[in-house]
Amino acid sequence: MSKKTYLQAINEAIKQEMRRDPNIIVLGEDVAGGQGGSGEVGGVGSVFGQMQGVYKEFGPERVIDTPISESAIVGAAAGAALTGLRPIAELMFVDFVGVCFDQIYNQIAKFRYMFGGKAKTPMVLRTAAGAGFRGAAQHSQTLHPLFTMVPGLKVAMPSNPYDAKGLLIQAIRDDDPVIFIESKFLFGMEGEVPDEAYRIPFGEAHIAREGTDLTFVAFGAMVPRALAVAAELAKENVSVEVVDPRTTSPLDEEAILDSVGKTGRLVVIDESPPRCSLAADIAGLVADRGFRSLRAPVKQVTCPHTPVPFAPALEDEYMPNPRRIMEAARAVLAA
Amino acid sequence: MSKKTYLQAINEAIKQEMRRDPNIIVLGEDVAGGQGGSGEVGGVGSVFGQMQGVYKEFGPERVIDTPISESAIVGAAAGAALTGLRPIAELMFVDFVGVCFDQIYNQIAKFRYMFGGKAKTPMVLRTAAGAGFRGAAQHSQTLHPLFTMVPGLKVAMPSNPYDAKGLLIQAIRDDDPVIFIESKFLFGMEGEVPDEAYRIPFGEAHIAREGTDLTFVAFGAMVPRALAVAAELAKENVSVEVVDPRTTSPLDEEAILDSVGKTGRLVVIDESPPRCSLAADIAGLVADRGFRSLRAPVKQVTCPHTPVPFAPALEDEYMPNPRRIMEAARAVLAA
Amino acid sequence: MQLSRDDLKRAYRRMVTIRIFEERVTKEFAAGNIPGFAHVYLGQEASGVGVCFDLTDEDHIGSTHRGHGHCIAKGVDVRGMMHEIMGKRDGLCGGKGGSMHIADLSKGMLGANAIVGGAPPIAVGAALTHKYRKSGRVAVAFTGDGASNQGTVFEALNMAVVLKVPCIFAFENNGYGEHTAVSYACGAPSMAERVRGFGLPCEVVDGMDFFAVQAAMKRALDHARAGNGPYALELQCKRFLGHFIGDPQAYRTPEELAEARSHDPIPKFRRRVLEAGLLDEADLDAIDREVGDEVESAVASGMAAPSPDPAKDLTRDVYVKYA
Amino acid sequence: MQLSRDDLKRAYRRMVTIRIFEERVTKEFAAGNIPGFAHVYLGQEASGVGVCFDLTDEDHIGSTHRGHGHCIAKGVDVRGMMHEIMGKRDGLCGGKGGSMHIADLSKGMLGANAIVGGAPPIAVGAALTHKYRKSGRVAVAFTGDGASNQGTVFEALNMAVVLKVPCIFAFENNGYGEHTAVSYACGAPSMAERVRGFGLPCEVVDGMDFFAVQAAMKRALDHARAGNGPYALELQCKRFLGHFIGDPQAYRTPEELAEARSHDPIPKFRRRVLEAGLLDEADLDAIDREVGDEVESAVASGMAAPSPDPAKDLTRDVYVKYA
Ligand SMILES: Cc1ncc(C[n+]2csc(CCOP(=O)(O)OP(=O)(O)O)c2C)c(N)n1
Ligand SMILES: Cc1ncc(C[n+]2csc(CCOP(=O)(O)OP(=O)(O)O)c2C)c(N)n1
Ligand SMILES: [Mg+2]
Ligand SMILES: [Mg+2]
Repeated sequence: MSKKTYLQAINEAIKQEMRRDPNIIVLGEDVAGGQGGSGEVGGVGSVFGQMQGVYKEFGPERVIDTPISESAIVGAAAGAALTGLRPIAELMFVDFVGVCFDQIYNQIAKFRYMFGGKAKTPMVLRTAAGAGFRGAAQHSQTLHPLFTMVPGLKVAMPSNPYDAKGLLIQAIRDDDPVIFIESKFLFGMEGEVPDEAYRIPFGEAHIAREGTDLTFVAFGAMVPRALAVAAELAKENVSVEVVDPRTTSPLDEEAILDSVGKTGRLVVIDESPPRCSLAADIAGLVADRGFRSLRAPVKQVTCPHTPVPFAPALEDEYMPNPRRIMEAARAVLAA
Repeated sequence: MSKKTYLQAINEAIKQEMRRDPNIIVLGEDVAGGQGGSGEVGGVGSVFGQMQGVYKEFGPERVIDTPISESAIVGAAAGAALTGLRPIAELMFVDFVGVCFDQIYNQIAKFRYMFGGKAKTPMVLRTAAGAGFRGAAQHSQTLHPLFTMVPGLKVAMPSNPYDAKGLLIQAIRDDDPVIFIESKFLFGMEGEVPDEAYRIPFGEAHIAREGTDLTFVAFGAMVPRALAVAAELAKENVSVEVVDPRTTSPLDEEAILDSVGKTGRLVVIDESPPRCSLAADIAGLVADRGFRSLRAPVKQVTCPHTPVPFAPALEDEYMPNPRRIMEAARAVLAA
Repeated sequence: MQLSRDDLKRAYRRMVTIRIFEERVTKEFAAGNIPGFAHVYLGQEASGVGVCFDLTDEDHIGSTHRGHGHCIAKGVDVRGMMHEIMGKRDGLCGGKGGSMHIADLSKGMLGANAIVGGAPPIAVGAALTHKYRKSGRVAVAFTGDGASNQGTVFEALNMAVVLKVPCIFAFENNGYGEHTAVSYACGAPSMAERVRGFGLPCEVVDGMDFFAVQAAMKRALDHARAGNGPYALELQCKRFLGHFIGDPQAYRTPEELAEARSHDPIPKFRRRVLEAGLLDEADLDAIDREVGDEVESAVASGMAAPSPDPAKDLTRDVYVKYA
Repeated sequence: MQLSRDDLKRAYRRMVTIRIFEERVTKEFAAGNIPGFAHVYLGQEASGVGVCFDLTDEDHIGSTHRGHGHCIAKGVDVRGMMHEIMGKRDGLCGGKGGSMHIADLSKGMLGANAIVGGAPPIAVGAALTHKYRKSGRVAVAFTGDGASNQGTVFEALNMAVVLKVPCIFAFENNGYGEHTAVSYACGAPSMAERVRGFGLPCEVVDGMDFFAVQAAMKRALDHARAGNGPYALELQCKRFLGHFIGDPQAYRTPEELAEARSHDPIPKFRRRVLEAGLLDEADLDAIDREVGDEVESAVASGMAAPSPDPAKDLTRDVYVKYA
């Protein structure tokens, strides 16, 4: 056990798993870097450094740089997975999913069902998501609802270094296609991460903080924000429970319902535009199966129904921020 | 005023608008048909016949057959719209959106905002959606949540011939990009449709049936099903209000909230898998702003979390059918 | 290399199986016994059979919406196919896939694909497995002339060249993509020339002649198996019927349709083997009869077979394990 | 056709504006005054300026993530640009777009595009407008060597040929897509050869030489305006800096970087016009000074300019009218 960043946790998970299983290959744009150049090959290791040193350890047969052809990247991973390998493909930013979405939702997600349960597609599509970096409208999206809605996919959204490693190892060992969403905002976050390999099962929420008066459900980069507001409210003797489902599909519905059963009040914090969001999904779940316990309206703290703006002043207000979370909490507590 | 099918209503709207405005062009696969062949050109008029006779009336400059290159189709429409035309592009089946999704959600939807309000993209992307035709997993999807979630798009889902014409004319005259979702299931549906052009404003729900005990919210092909179940329940003296929002974005939130304010009970019927669906979206809306009026859990009748199966026996059970809608209604009424 | 009598019989049997199967599908579709859409392979038999002739079950193919012929050419069982196309529980895909998603991974058939251009990237991935495993096997991407304009196909071509994988691109040019001719939709002087621009060899082959296809495919296999990377074939074919069953085809003159039929690969094959004395009428007729019986029995058993059960089958097999 | 003194001054001014602007962006970025990412156009000045030189405000261009140079070449105001890149309220896009989405429709600049391969289909659409309107104008799609492997770009090429629209594809081959060389990522023997396979002419041009680019673009314009359909240029350039500001570029040797600098298009232009006696030092130095002042003042005003106001600006301009 030692302190590692979220980024290091991801890197370690990949290296450890690749040492264990020779069927794992990695492919994507600049996962090695430098191919064809006059200088060093393998020195890039993905744009955020997730693959640092992976090429040097595993070489060009297992760490494959590709042209900028996302459909072919995902498709190649799909075909390799169908035929016995366990590829980890990288989509540099989740925003690029539009050029390869068919391969994701019509192909990898559907093979098993369309083929009557006779195929499996054990692959991971890793991608970086989220606002806060002044990346503007095409480099700052989250888009987890896009994956969550697709039957056949699993979707993990780690909110801390420990989960990043454990969920990624699970994703790699999983026999179904997994979308693994890394938060750009959290890459530098530090936490205790065991040195050995371990996995965190999918569909099991983490109760990031226990409480009795109000439930926050939050994902990925929103979890630290939810915890910060919960800590603020604790000073006022309001006891907030923070539920981090960790995977959006499968979703730990029971953990959410149990928490709301206890608190009767729910705020969902979701970094995405509001329509057909994960926030709405969870609000809808609770409006049905948790209805009897609800003592107040369910509030959703999301981004507005706009693209992500570039200007820092706008972007800071675009993301669910502590002020907006606090406002929602107070509204629910007052009701 | 005369009886026309949903298909005829669409065809009439396009022809009338094209006569009115020479800036309107049409492009897509086989919107004319026969290009390069040894026989007749223009005899296809789209695979479901939506463009019947359009090529013959308006010719090759305005009715443009394209290669099977959906990104280039949507992109070409986008570029034409940005530079002064008003294109109507066709995506033959909505299921094909995955090969051109970038052009939709990152390009046409975002131009206006990214460019600080200085661009407009007046285009319509027409597409056919829905199950019930044994089209299996890649030709039967609805996918309206995919568009609804995207800020910058408008999304229309007509449920009858009258709305099909009026919403399509609005879509064509609208200065924003509109996704116009035609229900394959409804093409043959007949209804009264005025001969002259008229438009139905976006964001205004149609109260398809008034009632006091229970609200159904349904879209597109689900509206006739909701009405059928409402008629059944009327026999038992249960008065159901059926709200058809007609556009999912903008959404007539007030009409939904007003109806639930009156009935206190809500069932949302949505032909799509359940996660991050429009059903969830509306349940979430009501769980917040309609919470005080709710007297029972909000039920969602959706497809299961699976791809669309091919076998008729499975597909019939996959779609929200009258039996499942009735079960949900009874559960809500009993609560 | 001279084909043996057994080889020739196998080739003929596969072509005839496709022919009889597809004619029967057309008939059963019209009779309402086959739900949904069906795109038959009539006229293109020599292409699929020639391409798959020297493949083993360990070689992979990725197919298209017009996939029945590719299945049969790859050795997939017609009974399982017919049951699948009829939506029956014991169909190859449990009735969940149907005509456009028929697959048999045990035969290396990675699925029909109802998304035009969907399969080539996946075939590149299968080829990557073979390269990584040094298996000596290949993957084949079947792609139509219409599909050849889809971005995913171009990406797959370039990716295959860059990764130097043993992927063979079998472009089946049957003159039309739905109701639009290749001469209109493909802006290049020829499909093959456009493919060559990507940096791989592309042969133009008479796709109505089994022997020409099989020989070209041999060269492709030698190239790919020797580690030289991908190879492409433009197989020039004729589509005998419409795009889907029921397409009135006003965009093709009766003369064009008749001309297409004059290239029928099956009589051509018969003439060739008979004239050369390689097989005799009796051999061929026996095959016709056997295949006829086989398809007949597949239809009969398909008609009688049970449908899937929504209560049990609707929600299973979405995931290996959903947790 | 000989360029006039005014033409030459305009060309030089635009190249120098790009140079000084981008150097200043690099500096302000490092100083923390420019948020987000920035991809500068240093070294490629002759390419953008040569391509846009004979375009009017009614001709359109679609750009890339590396779009500042294209903007300036197309006559977009540097003050509005600098304010935009700094995220200011009176920036060209109200501070909502930033470096990667800078646009000025009044100048026919349809936007930088942060999706690699995003713009070419859109440029085809703008060209379609010109064809439909018989305007005699063209659209240009700027595309990088890395982007040239994206499926959307291939689709756009074919679509442009099929629809015979006046679209000019300006492929800027600066040797790298992010950190991967074109020699690796493009499997074809050359980008130009691959493009030609699509059925349109493609010239290979020294993108570091304004005169070569401008002359080739003239031929492209003549071709497109005469109704002959699309035309392509492969502009061979050098990327002076890393992919983004701060890229350590270990994948390029110091020798390669130095060699790249030896092709600097600006001294090359100066030498050429001075040796031919077309302009004199004083003309050129005056332009340097004027542009320096212009950029300086754009930075100063940008630094002082107000940010957008979330209360007013965050949710506006998503739609023309949301109802
Ligand atoms: C992405 C996508 N676009 C359009 C279609 C509709 N479609 C199905 S088959 C087809 C024509 C394909 O033509 P070709 O590739 O030549 O194959 P063929 O039918 O001739 O075998 C089209 C347009 C589709 N299934 N997927
Ligand atoms: C679809 C997509 N994939 C990947 C990226 C990340 N990306 C941004 S620029 C770039 C390299 C582009 O290279 P090139 O086209 O040669 O342009 P250059 O940067 O050399 O000007 C990449 C991979 C992206 N923005 N969009
Ligand atoms: Mg074809
Ligand atoms: Mg480049």
